[in-house]
Amino acid sequence: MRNIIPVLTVVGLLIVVWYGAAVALNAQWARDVAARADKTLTFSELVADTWSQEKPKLPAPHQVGAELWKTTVEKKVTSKRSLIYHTWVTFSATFLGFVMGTALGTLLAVGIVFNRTMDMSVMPWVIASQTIPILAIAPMIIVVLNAVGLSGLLPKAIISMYLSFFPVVVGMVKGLRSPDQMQLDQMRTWNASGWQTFWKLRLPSSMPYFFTSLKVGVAASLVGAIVGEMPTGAVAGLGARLLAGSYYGQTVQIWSALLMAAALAAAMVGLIGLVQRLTLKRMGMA
Amino acid sequence: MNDSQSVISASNLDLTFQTNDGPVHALKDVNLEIHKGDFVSFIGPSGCGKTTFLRVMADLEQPTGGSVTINGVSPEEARKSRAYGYVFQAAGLYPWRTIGGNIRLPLEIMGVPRAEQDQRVKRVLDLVELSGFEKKFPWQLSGGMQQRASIARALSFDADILLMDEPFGALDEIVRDHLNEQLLKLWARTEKTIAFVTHSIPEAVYLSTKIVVMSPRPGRIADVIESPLPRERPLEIRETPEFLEIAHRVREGLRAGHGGD
Amino acid sequence: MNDSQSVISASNLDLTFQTNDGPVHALKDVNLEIHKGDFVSFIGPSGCGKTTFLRVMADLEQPTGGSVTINGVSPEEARKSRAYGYVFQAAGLYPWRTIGGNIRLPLEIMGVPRAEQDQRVKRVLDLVELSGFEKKFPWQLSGGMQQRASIARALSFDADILLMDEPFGALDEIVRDHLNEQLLKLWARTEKTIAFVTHSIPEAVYLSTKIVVMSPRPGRIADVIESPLPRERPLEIRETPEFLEIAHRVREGLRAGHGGD
Amino acid sequence: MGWVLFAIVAWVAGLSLNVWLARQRPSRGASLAAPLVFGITLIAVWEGVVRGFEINQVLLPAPSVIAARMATSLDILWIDFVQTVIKGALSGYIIGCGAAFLTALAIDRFPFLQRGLLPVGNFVAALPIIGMAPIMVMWFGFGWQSKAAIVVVMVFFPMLVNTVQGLQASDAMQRDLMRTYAAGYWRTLVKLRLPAAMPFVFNGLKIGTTLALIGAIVAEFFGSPVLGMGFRISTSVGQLALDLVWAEIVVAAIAGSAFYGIMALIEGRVTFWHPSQRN
Amino acid sequence: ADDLTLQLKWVTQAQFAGYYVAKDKGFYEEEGLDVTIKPGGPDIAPVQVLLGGGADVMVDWLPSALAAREKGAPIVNIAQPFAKSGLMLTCLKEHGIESPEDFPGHTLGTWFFGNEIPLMSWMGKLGYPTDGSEGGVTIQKINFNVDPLLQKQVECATTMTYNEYWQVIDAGLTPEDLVVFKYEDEGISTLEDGLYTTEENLKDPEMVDKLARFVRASMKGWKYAEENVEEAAEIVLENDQTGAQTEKHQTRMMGEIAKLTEGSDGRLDEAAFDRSATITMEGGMITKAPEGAWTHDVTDKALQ
Ligand SMILES: Nc1ncnc2c1ncn2[C@@H]1O[C@H](COP(=O)(O)OP(=O)(O)OP(=O)(O)O)[C@@H](O)[C@H]1O
Ligand SMILES: Nc1ncnc2c1ncn2[C@@H]1O[C@H](COP(=O)(O)OP(=O)(O)OP(=O)(O)O)[C@@H](O)[C@H]1O
Ligand SMILES: Cc1ncc(C[n+]2csc(CCO)c2C)c(N)n1
Ligand SMILES: [Mg+2]
Ligand SMILES: [Mg+2]
Repeated sequence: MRNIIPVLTVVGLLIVVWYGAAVALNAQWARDVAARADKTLTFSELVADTWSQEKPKLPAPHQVGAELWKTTVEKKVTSKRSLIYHTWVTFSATFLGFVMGTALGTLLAVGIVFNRTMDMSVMPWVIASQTIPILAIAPMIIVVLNAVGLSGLLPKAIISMYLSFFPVVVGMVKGLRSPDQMQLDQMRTWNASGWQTFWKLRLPSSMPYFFTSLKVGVAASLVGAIVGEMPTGAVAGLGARLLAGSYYGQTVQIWSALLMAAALAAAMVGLIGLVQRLTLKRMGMA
Repeated sequence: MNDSQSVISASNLDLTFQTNDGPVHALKDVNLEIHKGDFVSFIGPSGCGKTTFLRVMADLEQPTGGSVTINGVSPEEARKSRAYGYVFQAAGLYPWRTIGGNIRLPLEIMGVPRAEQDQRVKRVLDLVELSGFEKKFPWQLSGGMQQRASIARALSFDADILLMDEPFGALDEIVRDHLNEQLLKLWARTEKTIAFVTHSIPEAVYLSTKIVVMSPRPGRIADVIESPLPRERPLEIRETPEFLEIAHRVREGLRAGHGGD
Repeated sequence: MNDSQSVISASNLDLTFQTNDGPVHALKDVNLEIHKGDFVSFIGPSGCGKTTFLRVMADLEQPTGGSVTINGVSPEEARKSRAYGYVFQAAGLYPWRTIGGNIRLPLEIMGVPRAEQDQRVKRVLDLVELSGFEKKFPWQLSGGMQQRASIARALSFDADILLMDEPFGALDEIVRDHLNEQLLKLWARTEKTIAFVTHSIPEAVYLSTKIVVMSPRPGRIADVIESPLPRERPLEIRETPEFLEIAHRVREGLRAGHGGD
Repeated sequence: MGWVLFAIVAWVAGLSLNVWLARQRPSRGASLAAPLVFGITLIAVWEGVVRGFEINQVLLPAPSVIAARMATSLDILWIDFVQTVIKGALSGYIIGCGAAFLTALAIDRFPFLQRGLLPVGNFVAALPIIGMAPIMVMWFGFGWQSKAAIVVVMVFFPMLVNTVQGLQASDAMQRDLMRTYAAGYWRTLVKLRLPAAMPFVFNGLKIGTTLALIGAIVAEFFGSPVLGMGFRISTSVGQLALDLVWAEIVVAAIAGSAFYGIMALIEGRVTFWHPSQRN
Repeated sequence: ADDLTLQLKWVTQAQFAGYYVAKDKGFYEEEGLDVTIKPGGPDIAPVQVLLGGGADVMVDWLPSALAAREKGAPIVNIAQPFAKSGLMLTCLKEHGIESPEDFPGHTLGTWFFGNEIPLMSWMGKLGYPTDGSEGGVTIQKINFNVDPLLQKQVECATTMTYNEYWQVIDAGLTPEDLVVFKYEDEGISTLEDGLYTTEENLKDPEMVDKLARFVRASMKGWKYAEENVEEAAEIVLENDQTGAQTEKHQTRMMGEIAKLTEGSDGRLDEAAFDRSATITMEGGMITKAPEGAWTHDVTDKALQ
């Protein structure tokens, strides 16, 4: 808990910058409104106004805070106006997608490391797959899955898997190849099967890479889930909130959904970090 | 002994490494017969190809010429039938496994039942005097202790052939003497065939039935000395004239190799 | 020699490692004076704390009790003034640098001009008989060659104190003899103070002015033997009775240590 | 039916050709041919399936149709490429990776930052781009600058995490050696920790290549001048000109793979010593 | 009951009140239908959903439907609940734009996806180039909100009479601060929210019957919504899953929507269709006059 003071310092600094930025970005609107009413604003009036606009370019921290409070604490979690409800919707897709993505990524990495055919032919296409702008094909994925009767969680999870498996493949291919020659030679002398070499040597050596990939992957998963929520017709979830906020110019709502998403990501990354520390410690590697 | 069965046989062996600045000729025209129950030491200047030769026997390196057979089959088949145990020049323990876990590793791989694993781990740890360190991680051990753990690991699964690359390099004389004795006993008891790289002339002479002196770049066999010493060898044998004479011959061979560098 | 200046002095040194299954008492109540120009060898069973002691001198490990001074200052200050060169028990070369690049590393760090770097690299490579391998990468060298490269690296920048942890463990007798001689010459010429860990009794006796015999767990100093041999030592000195007598004493000390284990 | 059969035959043929290729001695030719064969197989299967099952054009165009469209729209594809890849993705990639790298160094240097900035940095970097994009457009305008800003945010996190991890990758003895030389922080960094970190850093850089491209394209969905790959894709979807959509996707895939390939090549040069590059 | 799925063109809002009302009030049930309403979004092309089999009927705007048809999507207009267009161009008066003559030199923001077509053909009629060159205007693509207008990234922006216009007002501007050009008034209006299905569906008499019942119930819903604005808004609100809509905004929207559906019994007006098709063609979105893009079969049956 010795982290508290540094974190608070940084957060404090960030909030100060944020308030300043709010003044800078919202000033024009405040002046325009005043000009239309044939008034000129004093500096303190300007500051007060920029921190309390209804549709600011950048809402002030306390506005977002109030919105967050209103939509989390003051609403029942089952209510569709509760941000917790929407966060849960997004989280479930993220989690499912992340699990599927990690599994797929690991499987592909294993295939690539163990099978020359796969190594040579698949990797370039895995890379190419990631350059396809997901937002462009997400609707198609959803349409196609809808057509075969899949809707709700799974299409979103699939998009989120699509984004998260890549960092896992890249990291795991490297990690699974990180044992040095002598360690591999040892395995050869014992005539260990590919599976045994994988399980007893390659996998443990890849752990540092694995966890780093997971952290990146879970963040990507969240992006995927949110992307998946947008074209489904803004039904529910943080993505839908972002979208709806954007269509009705509700910047405060956008920001509170954003912060919630970031908090969700940070929590998941933090959790993985924790598991990482525990695992590596048990393995005697940390 | 020549009439006994040949276990390792190399003929016209040749090996060249390709490196960023030109080829390195590591082994040249190597011919050798090792019979069942032989204890063969390899000695020679650093970089002369001892490790490389051992690695070829173990199917870890592909010769660029000539051939090797182990028990009459190719090194690959021998490796696949787990014909040998190998002790590497560096300890190479897995940092995420305890000492016990490291020793247990080949046993797990070979599918030895759990109860027997425990028992064997205990036995070999005793043999290398590391009882009590089973639960420690490698980086909590001194260099010599790590090396001993790695020897224990190679002994744990009782292969008929042992390939040992400077196993006792990092040990003090007392432990070394002790392990030398233990190894000889093990060898006498089990009739294993052992190929052993060392830099110590007394050690080579004390242990071996056959001493192979190598000369450097490209690595060739300079001399093969058959030891007339009996198989039963108390430590005191090292003071006998026969012993000193063989040691002298090895030293001469080595010196010649260095000169020819 | 007792009147000369004290370079390394340890008093009541104590060091305990905390591990996952209980503390390991590595050094206990160690007292030692090393004077300028001394060549001190540490010998003792594997795991007795030699490396740990050297690491304390080098400020790589913090003692849990007692104190050490180097040149009258703390190990930390000594380290910061680059008072010593350290040869690790394992070669520890950086894989992304060639042999030459590895040896050049400390020179770069200490800001030696480029031309002089080249020249020094050449000289120490010659000294350890690795000329011609300057452009190779570590994994392209044999174990002994890597070890020699690491010695060359520690010699390259000419510190007044050398801390060497089994530098010659992986070398054959001839090269070892050669390097022993070279080291002695260097020492005689430059008046360096050397702390040297070895497992070879003859090596310890041949090189040292003072032999520290350690006993294991917790590591203590069992005996300190001042050598009466002259500083000028041809290789043949190893056959003289004085030499054999000291060797005998060391062996006895070691054996006692092992018994007390 | 004929086309479906064609797809099956193409699949089997491509697969066996690749298996055969993998058995050959490793060579440049084989390592180039294999992915090509794989790709051609995929395309053939795609063509066969689309034609065989008579899938409507507005759902999924056949590769031949896409190719034809590419041939006739080269000029559009080119200006979109310049706008999105060169101006948006590349500049953002350089700034983002650079900033993340420097941040990682700062975090590594000052424990205070490590404890303060890393958690907060993780938090900020986790803001999903989809949410950031409209805001960036609001702040930086419709031009490529807002795209670059989004790319910066996108590549920042993977690069940061990998670099921080990499800076801890040197082993204890290597660090001890530096201590014995009394090498200060910077020297240890330059001579030891950065080289040791490179395998991780390149992981970040490689993941960043594709993220940069996606980021730049997706960002254009949220506001752009009337050109750019994202603009073209989103408007063409609206007009159901799916052939053009896929043409842009093909360009994106080629650009992304090339970008990744270049980084992988540099990685091979820089981290030649790492076991993963050697075996 | 027979299942039927409707794909909307946009998110749940009063723009689609008729369908939600029909569902909520049990009008569909009365016709023996079980209707599922799928909200749309910015990236959903309803045509794809329809062709992919994810829906039986969709709401779309005529220009984009015609474009899709020309691209090979066999879709047909079966009913047209919206008689009038709600599209307009809203400008800030402070930029000095009062009539179309003032456009040159200014930046006009429009939604794309086909929505830019009427604007383009209007500019063409006015003789203004749209590439920002001398004497012309700059057309800027904007997203589906009014932020660029408020933040002065553009000087005019497309809005709907029933939605975005009121967002501008809510932002604190008064009608006096604004100048609006309704597409209806400028003669560039195209038909908006119509109901479409596939040719294949229309070949199936059973399906046609189902669709007829659907259209009848939907129109009943629309008429109910026109008369009970507040209740309709309430129903829409209940059906919004995001929880982001407000009552005030939806009620106002319903009031405006009622003006557009007023007077339509669901039958497509051929003259309006032809005018829309011409404008779509002039804008370059389609290349030839559409054929078979609409049918009265369903409405005829529904209105019996
Ligand atoms: N980092 C560590 N953590 C825990 N215990 C340690 C650590 N380093 C060393 N030890 C323990 O301290 C004792 C002394 O180790 P040290 O490395 O000093 O031995 P040594 O005399 O150098 O042995 P060798 O000749 O085998 O190298 C050993 O019992 C070892 O297990
Ligand atoms: N992977 C490799 N690539 C290139 N050259 C190599 C490789 N491995 C070994 N060599 C070279 O082959 C020669 C023989 O090496 P080897 O390791 O067999 O020597 P050694 O006899 O075991 O020496 P030491 O006693 O020092 O361990 C050396 O000159 C070395 O540089
Ligand atoms: C092809 C196409 N796609 C989406 C829309 C978006 N849209 C449909 S109705 C409406 C009004 C919302 O208040 C909006 C913005 C469109 N117009 N054209
Ligand atoms: Mg060797
Ligand atoms: Mg040691």
